[in-house]
Amino acid sequence: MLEIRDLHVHYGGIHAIKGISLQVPRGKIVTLIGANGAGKSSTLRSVAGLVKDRKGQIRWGEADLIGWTPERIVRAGVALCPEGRRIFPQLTVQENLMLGAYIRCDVPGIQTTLDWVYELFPRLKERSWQKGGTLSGGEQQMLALGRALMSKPDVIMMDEPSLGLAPLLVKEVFDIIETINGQGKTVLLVEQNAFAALKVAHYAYVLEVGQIVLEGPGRQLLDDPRVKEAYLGG
Amino acid sequence: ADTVRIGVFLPLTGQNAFGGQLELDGVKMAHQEMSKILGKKVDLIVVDNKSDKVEAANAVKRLIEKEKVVAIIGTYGSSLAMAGGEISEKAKIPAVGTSCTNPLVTQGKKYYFRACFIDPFQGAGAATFALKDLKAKNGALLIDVSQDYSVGLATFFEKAFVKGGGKIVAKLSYNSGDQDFTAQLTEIISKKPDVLFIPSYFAEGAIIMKQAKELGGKFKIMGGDAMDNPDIVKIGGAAVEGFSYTTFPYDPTMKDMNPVAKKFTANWKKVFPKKDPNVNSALGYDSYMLIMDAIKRAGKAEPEAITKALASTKGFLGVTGATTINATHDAEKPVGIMQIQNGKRVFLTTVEPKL
Amino acid sequence: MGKHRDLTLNLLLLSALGAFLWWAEGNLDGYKIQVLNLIAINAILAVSLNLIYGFTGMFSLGHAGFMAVGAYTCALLILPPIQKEMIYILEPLIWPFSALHAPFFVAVLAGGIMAGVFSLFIAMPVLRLGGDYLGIASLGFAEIIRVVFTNATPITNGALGIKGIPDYANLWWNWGWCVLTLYVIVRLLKSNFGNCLKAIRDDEVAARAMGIDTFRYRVISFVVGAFFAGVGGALMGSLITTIDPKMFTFLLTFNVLMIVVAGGLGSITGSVLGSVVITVLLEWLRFVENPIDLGSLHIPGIPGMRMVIFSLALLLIILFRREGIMGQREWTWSGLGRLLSRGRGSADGGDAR
Amino acid sequence: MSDRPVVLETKNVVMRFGGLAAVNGFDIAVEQGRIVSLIGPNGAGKTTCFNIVTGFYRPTEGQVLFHGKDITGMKPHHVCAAGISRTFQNIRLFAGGSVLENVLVGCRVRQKAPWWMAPFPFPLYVREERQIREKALDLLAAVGLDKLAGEDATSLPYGAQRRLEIARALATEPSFLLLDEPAAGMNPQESSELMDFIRQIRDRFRLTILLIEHDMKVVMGISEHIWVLDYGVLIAQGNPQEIRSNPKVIEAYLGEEALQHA
Amino acid sequence: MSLDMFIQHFFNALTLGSLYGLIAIGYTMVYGILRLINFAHGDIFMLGAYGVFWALTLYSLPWSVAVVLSVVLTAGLGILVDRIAYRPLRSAPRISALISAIGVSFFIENLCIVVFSGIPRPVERPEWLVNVLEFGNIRILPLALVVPAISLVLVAGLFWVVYRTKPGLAMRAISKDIETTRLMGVSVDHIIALTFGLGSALAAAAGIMWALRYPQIHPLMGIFPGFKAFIAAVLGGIGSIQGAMIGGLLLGFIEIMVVAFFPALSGYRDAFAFVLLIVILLLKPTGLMGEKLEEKV
Ligand SMILES: Nc1ncnc2c1ncn2[C@@H]1O[C@H](COP(=O)(O)OP(=O)(O)OP(=O)(O)O)[C@@H](O)[C@H]1O
Ligand SMILES: Nc1ncnc2c1ncn2[C@@H]1O[C@H](COP(=O)(O)OP(=O)(O)OP(=O)(O)O)[C@@H](O)[C@H]1O
Ligand SMILES: [Mg+2]
Ligand SMILES: [Mg+2]
Repeated sequence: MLEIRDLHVHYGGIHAIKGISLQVPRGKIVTLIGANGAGKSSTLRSVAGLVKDRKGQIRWGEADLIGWTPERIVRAGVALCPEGRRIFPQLTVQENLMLGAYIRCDVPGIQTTLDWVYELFPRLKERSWQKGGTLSGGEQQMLALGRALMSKPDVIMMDEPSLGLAPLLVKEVFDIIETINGQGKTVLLVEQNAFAALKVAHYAYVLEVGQIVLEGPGRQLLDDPRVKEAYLGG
Repeated sequence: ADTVRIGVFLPLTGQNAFGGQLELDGVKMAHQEMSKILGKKVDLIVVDNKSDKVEAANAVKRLIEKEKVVAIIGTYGSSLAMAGGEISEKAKIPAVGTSCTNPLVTQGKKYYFRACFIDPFQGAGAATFALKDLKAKNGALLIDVSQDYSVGLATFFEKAFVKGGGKIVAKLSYNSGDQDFTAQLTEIISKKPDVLFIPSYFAEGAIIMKQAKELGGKFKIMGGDAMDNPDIVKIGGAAVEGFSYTTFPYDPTMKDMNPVAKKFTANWKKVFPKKDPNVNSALGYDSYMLIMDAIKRAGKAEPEAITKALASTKGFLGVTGATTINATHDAEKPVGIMQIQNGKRVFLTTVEPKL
Repeated sequence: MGKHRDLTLNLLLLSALGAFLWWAEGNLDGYKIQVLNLIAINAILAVSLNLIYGFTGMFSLGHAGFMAVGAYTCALLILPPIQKEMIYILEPLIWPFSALHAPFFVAVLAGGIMAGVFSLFIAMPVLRLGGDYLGIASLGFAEIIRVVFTNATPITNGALGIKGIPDYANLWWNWGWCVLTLYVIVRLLKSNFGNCLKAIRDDEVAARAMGIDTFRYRVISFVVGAFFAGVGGALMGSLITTIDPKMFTFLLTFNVLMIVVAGGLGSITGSVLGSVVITVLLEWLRFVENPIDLGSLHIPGIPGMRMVIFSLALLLIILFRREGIMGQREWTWSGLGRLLSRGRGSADGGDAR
Repeated sequence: MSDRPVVLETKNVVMRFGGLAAVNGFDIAVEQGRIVSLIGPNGAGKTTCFNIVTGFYRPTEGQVLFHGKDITGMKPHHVCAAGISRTFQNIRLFAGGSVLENVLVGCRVRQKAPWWMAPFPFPLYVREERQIREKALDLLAAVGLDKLAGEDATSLPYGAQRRLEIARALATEPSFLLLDEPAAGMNPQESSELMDFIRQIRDRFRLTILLIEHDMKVVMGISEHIWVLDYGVLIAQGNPQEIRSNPKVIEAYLGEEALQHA
Repeated sequence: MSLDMFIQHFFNALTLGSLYGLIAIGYTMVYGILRLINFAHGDIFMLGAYGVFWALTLYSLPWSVAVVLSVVLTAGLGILVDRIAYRPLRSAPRISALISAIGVSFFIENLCIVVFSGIPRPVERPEWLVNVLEFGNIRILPLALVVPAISLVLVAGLFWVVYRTKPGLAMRAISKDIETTRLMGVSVDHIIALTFGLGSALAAAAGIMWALRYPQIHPLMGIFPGFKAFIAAVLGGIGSIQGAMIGGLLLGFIEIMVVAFFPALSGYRDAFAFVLLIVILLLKPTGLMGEKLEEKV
């Protein structure tokens, strides 16, 4: 289980995360929703080790990830699929994926995972020799997800995977999230598209200016009037 | 004042550092030998001009205004001397250039002198030697276009060489900092000159000669005073064999050394057991001694008096021979010709150039 | 509004500077005056480079070239004809340069204009490039200028350079030009035009979408910067009284760049402060090359030590104040007022905009 | 359609990058005072069309007419001066400037005083500088950012940055405004506020607005006319109802499910 | 021009060009991943040459040992420079790192002047490298063939590292996006250190070969070759390894051929190099092999 206890994040003088605690049980999809600037990305980035000034506890099994470098955290099985896709435009699709498997040394194992990713995203297989930068937005998003999966993580954190995608693709992405989860991966999902996120999530947290204001099972929050008003547009 | 303050500005860092450092050795040795004048202690204040004009001007300003020196020694490099000279001229403080041989340095200056001869003189000396002793008819030039020294000396050599009946068959250029001269040399070789004159600094000169040899150049090579360096054989190796160059008449290998030079050589061995004496140091030494001599004759250590005394220096015996300061404030001394023979620098002769 | 107050205070500051210069002229030794002069010239150079790089975002490394143009133009204009005849010993100076003559102010102005004209020719091709490529191409042009000056003996006297340039550039001229430069550039930057230059720096595409002819604006900024670089070069030539092409290598540009960055890229105050700090530091550090006696301890003078310590100091400045002394902040009267009234705070007292 | 005059018209515009035809036969006519949308899957060529209209790309073929005048291949700053302004898919504010300064940049295109007047107290220059400051503050008030005029532009919350970008575009006094995914990254609540805002500015500044958007709620909510692009080709056009039920659009873009929430 | 002479010039140019290319690669690698013009590179090159000189003259080590020792030490030094002067500035504006690089360059140069004095020193060369081979009128040093050959081998090796190994993949990724590369589990600092190490090792190799070709070393010897090589890197398209080599060769050929074909213009030779540079940049704004950096609006 991934557990965050009383996490604080500062950017210079800004106190962006003000002591949040949340739990991501193994094998579940947990989502984090909230307005712009609420601190969703900051939370994920702290778990991934990308934020320097973080306090509190991030427990992953026995370990406390606070103070770990991003590379060590990835090796421990926690991967982040960052906001805005961030694929490597000049590397080919296959190279992007191989970079995802950077921490692994078992060549046959990598090949197996690669096949699995190609099975999940047949479109990537078709384009394995194309440069990442020339893919369309939706394909890039698939690549980013696939790349995160290549490290064979136990937990995969996704930051707004549906951002800027056409409705058809949004649906596809959420389907994939469920598929991945169905294959045993734990997912921590941050979404602007609260409706879709709450529908797939087993459990959800609502973040407002750095604090958790509401939590509960996904379907339950979907019907919560406060959520409805603030995030689902009435 | 109870001390006599003498300033020194030399390129101790930057592109000309090697020359400045050699000359500083000489100045320091002279100072050790004669650290008192007219019963007063002599203070030596050394500033670096970084081989840079602005720095040279600052350095001289500092010597004059802050350190209140009564006379200045320096510098290696004519362009640096010009930058500094302007300042000392304005402040009416006499300065003695060590090895700045460009005629412009003292041109129109009342307070700038030099312990060396000038390039027209040296160039003519080299041309005379090339025509008379080397029996050269066709000459070639390889010039560092970005060095005033090189451009000037080359021009004067060319003038004298042509006037003396020679012909320049090839004239090529390079820029300071270049280390590959193969293209120029290949071209020069194809023109089959008898002699190649390279008015370069010795660091580049040595490489030029090496490359000339590698490319199979059969001509004789000549250079100017900037080629005079104790390391020339070490650096140039076999390639510098037979190379001859004009210089100030001093070298530890000289046969008929004058007593001052003898003393200098002997003393040097004591002070710097690891290094060979050299002409740059000798010039540094002479510059210091020229000033001391002037102070002695003037009877007081004041800038005006020193200037006057310097201007009337006649037959002052220095390491580089008897020195007379002429009307244009340049030292008149014969041009020495050195040659590398069997891996040794040999003082060949002195020539009286036909201008 | 603090406008009138600021104007009064600025005038007061200006007269204080005048009084200081007057005092300095009479009481300081020539060496210190020389340092003061260099500070003024370096400030002109740094501010002009900052306009191009810090405010318009064009990584230009052509300053040495523009300075060379300015210096040679001015020198040829103020050099007495007799001097011209004397120093051109390799090849005589060609007409019309041999006949031209102008008073100092006009000559410096002409130096600036010539540099501006050169920069205009350079700008046309070079400013189409972006980022570091612009830097390299402008550096290339500066080097071409230098090589041409080295070889164009009938005009520039080649490697021999020009000497005996009349030393008109005294405290008043240098600081006068410095104040003028500051005034013009600060006014430009405070106008909406300057605001647009900063916009081009921050996001050129967005600036174009906002109706700004970014190429034209960049050219203007480049030419104005080059003009003042030419002025700085002209003053430098007259101050040193001798110039040659070797002075104007890329290392000179780096010196100016160093001042700009150490002071704070995008801060006029920083550039001025940077030229004071760097110029004084370089001169002050000379003491490390003299023998030092600390009681019984005798440290012999080591040539070269000064530059070693200087480069260390530069490294320390950059490592510990990575955005330079001022960052992008500016010093203002109201910032100063707040600083005084609060009685605390450090460099943050400066007000950004 | 109606008898309103056509503001913007594209005629068979084609844009090729290398071999790829990013836009192929783009043919639209936008009537004055309308809010219209351009939708389509990722990579369909929507942003490319914006870039063509605003002069960032010169189309390989075809024509762009603005008020009947040919503006094909005109430089972006000329297009802007002619009255077309835009925002960007990824917010592009001037990071080093304050909120006010960002808007002032937009004012520049309507200023008459040349740059060299700055050092001198020319009345024209002084007056104009004062006027644009007032105008910029007005615009900021219109988008609700006047209190934040002195802040760093990039320190604003995301939604405010989007509004600032629009204010900056309005400062150029356009008659035609292009918005590229203005609701991206906004939650449903914020995007419904955005819809009201877009209608307001249309009325207040007498604008014609063309927007690209993936948020169907926004698109269907405010558009009077919609064009659908797929692989660079227009596959449909019409009012929201028509588009919603167009099988081609559903297949290529909407998917069955998305409609439920729109 | 006779064929003989042309061939002679050709070999001269080949040697010079491959040396430029080798130095240029160091610039290009560091620039490729950090967007930093590592101005201290020329000085690293100089230290490489001094390393061999020391090993040979002070400790009389055999040539092979001296070369390996010097390359390894110089690589370490490159890493050290990165650690001290560049790593703290990773998140600072790029220009800060550039000034830091200039500071490092000044520091190394002046420290070397203080320590070794400014006087050039000769470099002894193994006989077999300098026994001139004569083919009719053409005279070629074995060195002139060895230098391009070694350069070729080194470049091929480097290519293999960058395009066929995992650290190479990481290098290429870092150049575009450091943060995301970290998310892949890459220890970015190690990879950057590796890059500096490799770049510096190549500079050392170039320094040694330079010292063999132009057998003399002094503390400022790195400035001009460094500057030229940097130009070569830009010519070829900075960031591209093959570009650096091509740029180096091109520059070498220009420098030699300008003098060969227009001897009267030899004083303008540097200007030609820059004119070529500018022309190429105007035609292809990111250099010959540079990636297009077109920004998508
Ligand atoms: N690198 C940074 N420096 C300074 N402030 C930051 C930085 N990153 C985030 N912030 C601030 O921290 C707060 C939380 O930001 P965060 O990116 O976590 O929000 P978010 O919930 O992911 O919003 P969005 O929906 O826009 O992605 C915001 O106020 C933001 O401005
Ligand atoms: N400058 C360019 N060079 C090459 N290809 C380009 C360029 N600009 C756009 N493209 C290509 O044109 C196609 C259309 O891109 P465009 O950005 O217009 O899509 P879009 O419809 O805006 O998609 P999205 O909804 O994801 O923003 C894409 O395949 C894109 O890669
Ligand atoms: Mg976020
Ligand atoms: Mg788009």
